[in-house]
Amino acid sequence: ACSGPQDGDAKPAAGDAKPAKGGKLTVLNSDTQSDFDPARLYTSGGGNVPSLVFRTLTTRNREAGEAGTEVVPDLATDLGTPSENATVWTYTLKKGLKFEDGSPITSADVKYGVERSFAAELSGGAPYLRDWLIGGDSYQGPYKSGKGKKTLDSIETPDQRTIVFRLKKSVGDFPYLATQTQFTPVPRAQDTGTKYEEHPVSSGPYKVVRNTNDGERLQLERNPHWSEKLDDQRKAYPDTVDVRSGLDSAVINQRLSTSSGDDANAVTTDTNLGPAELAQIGQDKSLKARVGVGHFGYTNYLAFNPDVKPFDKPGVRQAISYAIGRSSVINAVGGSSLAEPATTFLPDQKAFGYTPYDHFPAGKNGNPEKAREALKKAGYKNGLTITLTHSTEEGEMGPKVASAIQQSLAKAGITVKLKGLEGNAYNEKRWDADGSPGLFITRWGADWPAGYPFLAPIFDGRQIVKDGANFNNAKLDDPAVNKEFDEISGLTDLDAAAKRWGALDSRIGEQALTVPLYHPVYQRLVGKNIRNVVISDWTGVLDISQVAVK
Amino acid sequence: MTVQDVLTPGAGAPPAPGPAAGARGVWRRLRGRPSAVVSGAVLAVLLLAALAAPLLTALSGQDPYTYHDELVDSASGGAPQGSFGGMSGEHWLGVEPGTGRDLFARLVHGARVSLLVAAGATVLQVAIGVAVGLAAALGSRWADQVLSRVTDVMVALPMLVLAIALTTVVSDDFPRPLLLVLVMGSLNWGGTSRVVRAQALTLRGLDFVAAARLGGSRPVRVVRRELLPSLAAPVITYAAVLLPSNIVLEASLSFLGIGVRPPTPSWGQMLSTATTWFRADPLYVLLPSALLFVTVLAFTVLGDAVRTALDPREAGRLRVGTRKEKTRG
Amino acid sequence: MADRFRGVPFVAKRLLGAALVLLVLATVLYALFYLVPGDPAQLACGERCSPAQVAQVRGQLGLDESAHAQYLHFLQGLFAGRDYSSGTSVQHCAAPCLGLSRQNDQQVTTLILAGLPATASLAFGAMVVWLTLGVGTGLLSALRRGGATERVLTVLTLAGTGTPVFILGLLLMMAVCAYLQWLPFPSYVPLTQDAEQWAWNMLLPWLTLGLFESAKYARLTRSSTLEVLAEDHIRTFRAYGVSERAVVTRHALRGALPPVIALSAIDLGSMMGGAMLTEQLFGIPGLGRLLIDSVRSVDLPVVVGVVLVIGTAVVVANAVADVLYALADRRVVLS
Amino acid sequence: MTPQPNGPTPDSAPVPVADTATGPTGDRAAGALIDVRGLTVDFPAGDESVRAVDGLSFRLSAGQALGIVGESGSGKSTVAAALLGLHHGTGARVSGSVEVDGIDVQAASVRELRRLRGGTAAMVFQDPLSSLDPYMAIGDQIAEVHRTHAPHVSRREARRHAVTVLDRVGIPDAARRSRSRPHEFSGGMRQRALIAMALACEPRVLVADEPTTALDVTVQAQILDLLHELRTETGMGLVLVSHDLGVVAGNVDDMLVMRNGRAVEHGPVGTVLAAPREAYTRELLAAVPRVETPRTPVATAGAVPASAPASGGDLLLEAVGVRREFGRGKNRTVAVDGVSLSVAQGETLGIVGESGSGKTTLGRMLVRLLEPSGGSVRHQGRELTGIRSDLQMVFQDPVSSLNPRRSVGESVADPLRAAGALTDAEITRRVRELLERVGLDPRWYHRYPHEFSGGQRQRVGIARALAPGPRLIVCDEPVSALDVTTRAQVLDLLAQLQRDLGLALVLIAHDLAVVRQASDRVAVMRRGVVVEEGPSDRVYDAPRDPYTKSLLAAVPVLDPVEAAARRAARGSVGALLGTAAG
Ligand SMILES: Nc1ncnc2c1ncn2[C@@H]1O[C@H](COP(=O)(O)OP(=O)(O)OP(=O)(O)O)[C@@H](O)[C@H]1O
Ligand SMILES: Nc1ncnc2c1ncn2[C@@H]1O[C@H](COP(=O)(O)OP(=O)(O)OP(=O)(O)O)[C@@H](O)[C@H]1O
Ligand SMILES: [Mg+2]
Ligand SMILES: [Mg+2]
Repeated sequence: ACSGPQDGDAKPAAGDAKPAKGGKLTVLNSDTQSDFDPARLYTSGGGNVPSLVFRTLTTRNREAGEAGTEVVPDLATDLGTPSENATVWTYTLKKGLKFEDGSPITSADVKYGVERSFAAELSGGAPYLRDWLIGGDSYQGPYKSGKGKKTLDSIETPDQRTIVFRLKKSVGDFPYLATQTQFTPVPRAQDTGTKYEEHPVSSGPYKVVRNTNDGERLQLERNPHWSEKLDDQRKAYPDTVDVRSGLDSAVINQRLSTSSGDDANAVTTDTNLGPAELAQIGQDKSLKARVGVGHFGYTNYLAFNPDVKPFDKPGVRQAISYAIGRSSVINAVGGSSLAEPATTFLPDQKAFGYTPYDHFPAGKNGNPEKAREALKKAGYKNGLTITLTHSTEEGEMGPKVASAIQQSLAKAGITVKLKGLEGNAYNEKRWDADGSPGLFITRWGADWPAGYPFLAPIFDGRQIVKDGANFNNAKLDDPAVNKEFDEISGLTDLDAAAKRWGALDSRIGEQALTVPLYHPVYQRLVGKNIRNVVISDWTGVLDISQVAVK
Repeated sequence: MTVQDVLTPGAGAPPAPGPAAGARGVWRRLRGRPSAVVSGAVLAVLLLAALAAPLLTALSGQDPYTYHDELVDSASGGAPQGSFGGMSGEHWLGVEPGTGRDLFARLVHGARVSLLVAAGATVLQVAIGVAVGLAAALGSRWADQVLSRVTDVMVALPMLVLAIALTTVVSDDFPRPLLLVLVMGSLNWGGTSRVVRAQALTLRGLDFVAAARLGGSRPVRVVRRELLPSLAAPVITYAAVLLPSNIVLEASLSFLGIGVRPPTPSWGQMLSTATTWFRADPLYVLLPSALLFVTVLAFTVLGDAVRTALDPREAGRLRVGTRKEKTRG
Repeated sequence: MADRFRGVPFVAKRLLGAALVLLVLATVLYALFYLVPGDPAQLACGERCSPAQVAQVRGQLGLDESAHAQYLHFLQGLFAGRDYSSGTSVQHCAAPCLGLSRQNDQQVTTLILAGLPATASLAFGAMVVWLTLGVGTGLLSALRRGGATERVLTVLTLAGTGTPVFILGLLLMMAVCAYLQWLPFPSYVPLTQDAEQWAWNMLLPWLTLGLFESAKYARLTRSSTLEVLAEDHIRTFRAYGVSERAVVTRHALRGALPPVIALSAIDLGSMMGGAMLTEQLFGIPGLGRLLIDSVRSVDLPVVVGVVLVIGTAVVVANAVADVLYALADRRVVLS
Repeated sequence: MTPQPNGPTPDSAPVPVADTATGPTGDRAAGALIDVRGLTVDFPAGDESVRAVDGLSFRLSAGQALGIVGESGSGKSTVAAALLGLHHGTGARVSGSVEVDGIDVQAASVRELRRLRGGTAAMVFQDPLSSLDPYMAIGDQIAEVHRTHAPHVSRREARRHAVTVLDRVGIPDAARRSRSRPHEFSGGMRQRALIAMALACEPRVLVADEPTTALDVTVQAQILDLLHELRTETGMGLVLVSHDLGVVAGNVDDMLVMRNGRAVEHGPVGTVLAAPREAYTRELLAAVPRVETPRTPVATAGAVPASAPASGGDLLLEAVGVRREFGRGKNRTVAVDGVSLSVAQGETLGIVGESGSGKTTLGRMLVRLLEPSGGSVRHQGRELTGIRSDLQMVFQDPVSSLNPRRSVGESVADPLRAAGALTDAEITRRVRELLERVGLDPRWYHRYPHEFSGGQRQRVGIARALAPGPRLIVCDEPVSALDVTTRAQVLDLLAQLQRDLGLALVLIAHDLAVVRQASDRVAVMRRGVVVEEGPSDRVYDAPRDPYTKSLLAAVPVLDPVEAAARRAARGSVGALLGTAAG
């Protein structure tokens, strides 16, 4: 994070003693790892537990804070060589890479791993491969059931260590994409289709010894064929890792704070501290020392559907932007330690190209006067009545946030009626290009820390999805903006690209198509024996490839 | 007097004084029990508070919906500022963490929904359960088979599953509390029905039921006059247990987002969101818990008193005040 | 009154009847969940799936067929088995095949079999707790009616019921594991793996669920015990100097048990569907959690499968209860 | 196991005899087993209270027997209960002193009371049918009571002992039947089981409240002989509450006549019976029916002469070869085994017979409360398929036939309400009339069954059967719990109804005199079949079947000397009785 008053990033919890190898690390999680197939996983930067088993062409830099948003080579020797205007990306594998059974990792294995992610049997994952690889939109995977060709010609493996990807358009972000688990090598001979996840073949420092109950419990052990010398990212201190999931988040935090028995050597990769726990920890210094703070590119915002009246009027959207009282919204989701007010759509991190702006200053508690003014200009002198749609499930899109918004808008003379929808219904509604509500609460997270995956699905007119999940709720289809998207995404100079993403964000923001509310902050508690706590701004989660228990 | 007089009505004897003392006797016996009076009074107060919620909150000058950002400590998870969960002259019972909404107002308004929904659902459950249980126990073998199997299935149906399905399928305009009553009531009668059937099976073999049938009573009458009075004890006891579990069920439904629609408060909802706060802000959890507990206790004690009052064999025991003598006779 | 007592054939007949009703139930669930919002294919594929991909998944899941064709296939699987593609090979799902989970391509039967031991562990253990605790306190308070003991017992058991199970469990865990540290935080260990560890780790879940349920049993036991105590035959035993304790435990209890048995069967049976909140709180990988997850993701095959399993469990439990009941009270006819 | 009705129980330990040498009139020795002084018992009822016993005093020594007689509701059972302190904790107010075997019952601690009950004094309750645990095998119940007072006895031994005592009271096939539950026993068998339970404890005092009401006369004689024997052999004291003066005459030394809670007359039995001082006693004696007296024919208005066999047109109810079995396999009992009977309009058919011979079962089939497993029942020529309100029944067990949760008035009113023809006021009036007619105070409309004496409950049952205006009533022991005067009143009432309305009766009773007095025809049942049937005078005066003969021979007589002589004679033919009971 480059802004905000937080006290730096997490430091090793247990003093300055050097982390050492050995011991058993326990991971207490709430979500079960029910998908453990690299083709199905949809993780940012290769995931956390998965990245102990799956190595990818590139990976995220395993450092705390802002440094952690960088992409670095993993299986490949470098971040890839772009050619032909960044439509062709060539990678070379490091020498001597081996699977857990000692057989060599070849470029064909990487290609096969990508190919199988196209199979319908192994649905899931991010859409980029399909969108960018030549022939990706029609390819149906290497299996018998898929129609058409069984191989994808746009991936070439001229030799055992070289792999070439041919894209439809220029993509500067390809190194980021190559961090995803679809780029994990999978030996074709050992592919068991949907059963592969029960025992995926490891290329990382640990291998799966036992996968109980569809990812309920994963027991990992050192992979003897993994070489520290060929992997400068993963530290792999503990000898074994025991991932137990399906736990209640309150219980996880309680166990970590009690830290008795094995729990002293425990961490969590998916549970953060809730408001009540924070309130409690606030009084306890020794506990506070065990809390790490993390950021992940995420924005919670109000979305408009300008097809619905009166949100077609920019004045109305502006009025709402002026009227919003962010501090009560933030309190409703747990207060200032769990959320930071957002006035920009892009997360406040340099990697995304964050450029601060506040086109409709509302202060902490909203600016009713300005809002009334804007309303009057739009023709609503006597206020107006609108409907806000939200999820009935407690949480970031839940009723408490909705009520907070309702009350701050009321001050500006806008009467808000609340309409709650049950979880699935709500998702279906908000992703429905034609039928999405006029005003609703939603959020967006990054697939990797760059502007493209954050902005394109929301504002690129060509990403309006008619009969599927649509995220461009405002249905913005501005040729100038579209052109800008194409231009920036072709840049291989990521720093230069970031600057332009920030500018684009600010430009789009003027149209008040969204009302950014806040960026969440994550507070992670670890067991008392845990050392070398690293929380990067890429994932916001403690990186278990770095922790040590000794 | 001739036999003719005996068998033809209206002749001879003077008109009868007073109607059957049944209901009145029960009432009198109830009034004589301090536990019944106290629990009845507690319930009456709760009910009144629920009904007069708007009045009470007007008195306190608060409403259950307004956020008070200034009253919570944003930096530490939104905990209420000040001691005892932010209790003050304005906020009698403190405020809700995160939002600063007035807890007193939310509690009394919540009582409306909770008591109403739970009581409505209980009544429905008991009514359906008794009807089905009796029909199964007394009807033909076929009817028993079908009804018992249907009961099995009703019992087997995980409430939450159907509740989720129903509440999402039913139109949004349908009043939520009513929907909850209907869903909870119509899905959760299996227990009552089983208990009633089991009891009725034993009862129906007794001579007094045979006598009533011989006397020309139709099944409905036999049920009303002979069986229901004997079933009342287990049913009332069961209902007194069902009621609190319905309040808790409403909590679970609210927790899953299919209960009453926020921001309308209910005890269940308050409880389920409060759980994690029990160390940071104990009052937030304690208040709805305590109210729930008092309600449960009052219902149980009252249920027990009614059960005892319904039993004429207990009557002598109560009135004569042989308190000091051990009941072990 | 006819005395038609038949144990085993009775249960068998009962099961047959129930199978029919369950089938009806499956159909109703199918229909109902059809109306529930949420596109299973979209949910299975993930929010970022393109329409083409969703369509592909829809085909894979057989969702592109008409509703009744899907239902027919489901029935076919149930009675004759089905084949599914696993990508590299074809996997056969033998009858009774409940289909494949839409979320993770596992056979529903496999998922259920995986969850069953945990749920059964929880349910039976909790039943032992609520029966001992509930029936015990019920009897005790019937014995000591009107006394201080009874009042204390009443308040204690009510505190158990009046507290939602998620609060009760959390409080127990806080007290026992965090504050007193008598036990480590429970984490499920299968019985087959280590019986001792299994028991230790199930202790708190059992207690939580047992406590929560026991008040109901205490009240019911107490009331029906008092009921029986007022009957004439009790007078006989009192008049023969049989101690009050023996009168209650040997004579009153027998008459009082039928409703308790009836209720136990129900609770046990429906708990086979998992005490969702308890399973959730203690991280027990049982059917309850499976069910709630699949309801949320509109994973119809799993929902229907689990419900069918619970239904069967309830029917069996109730049939057994009826047999027990008829054994206790011979005046009752099994039919 | 062969029944040994008169032999000593092999298992029974000798009971210590405290006071053997007391004369039949009972000298006022200090060591009296029972000493009651000024006993007064009040029951709360509504807002007032009922004085059930009023200043009663009496004593009883070991080996002695006291008979308590008196009209129904006079307080006999209340006294009996007071002897065991059963009023403790019930709300009844007891004053005066009661001492049993040196224990002051009023002041006794819970533990002392427990020892007293069953150990020192055992009680046989008046309502045998509902006094046993319905969920438990009879043998186990007896064994349990036995073990309560003999804790050193093993479970198995107690069980064996239970079988022995059951056998002693004449339960056939005792070993097997000891595993039955109460509902599988006939009324008489249950009563015997209760007596067996009392005997199992080998008590010093036996308080028997109407112990033989449900028994046929042969079994009754057998039981009474057994009690007599225990008395002489072990010095057991006996308090025998009975309305049957014949039973009292032959089995007690002293006699106490009660009325309205007070003792009207008290003295040696011979004296009281031979030369009653009080008018009430004389009244009682006069009302005792004699089995020798032939029936005075009922002058039925325009109906067939009572003695004529039922002719086709007037045939009301007909049973053709009805059978009924219970249980299956090993537990199969054939209760009724092919009985054919008919009842004409306005006729009374008496059914007598051995206890457990299927009388109740047959009666229930006649009104279709039970479905026959074979044969058929026809009503006016047509097959009877369901319950009809013109076929009524008075149940043998007055306790379970009344809903404990409803006032008796409401129970009686029920058929009227069901018919729906009358207004509430009319119904209430009618019910009061009916109550009055059966000899109950109409003000008791709102009382509950538990507030009534045994005989009073039985009368409520009769009133209820009368309410719907039936054509036929099956009366299962309708007067067994009634004192002679009330009994005469009720029988008169039935006869009157029969005369006025052409009501037909099926009268099931053990009291042969009653049956003779009331019936036109009699059927004698034994082991599920009718062994003899015919006009009552013919059957009584010239019995053909040996069983009928043995029944008639066993009828108790009013003369204590004659009774003793008959007992002696019976003793010598004890073996015969053994088989008769089997
Ligand atoms: N629990 C009670 N409550 C009120 N009144 C009662 C109660 N028990 C008995 N009585 C009344 O006390 C009187 C005496 O009753 P008790 O049972 O002693 O009579 P009984 O002489 O045994 O008569 P029976 O020969 O009919 O059995 C009756 O009038 C009866 O109604
Ligand atoms: N429900 C039942 N189950 C099993 N056996 C039964 C049942 N009812 C009656 N019996 C048996 O049938 C036989 C006849 O019983 P029933 O009651 O008809 O005799 P009863 O002639 O009325 O005798 P009592 O004069 O003693 O009342 C008895 O052996 C009895 O044990
Ligand atoms: Mg009596
Ligand atoms: Mg009988």
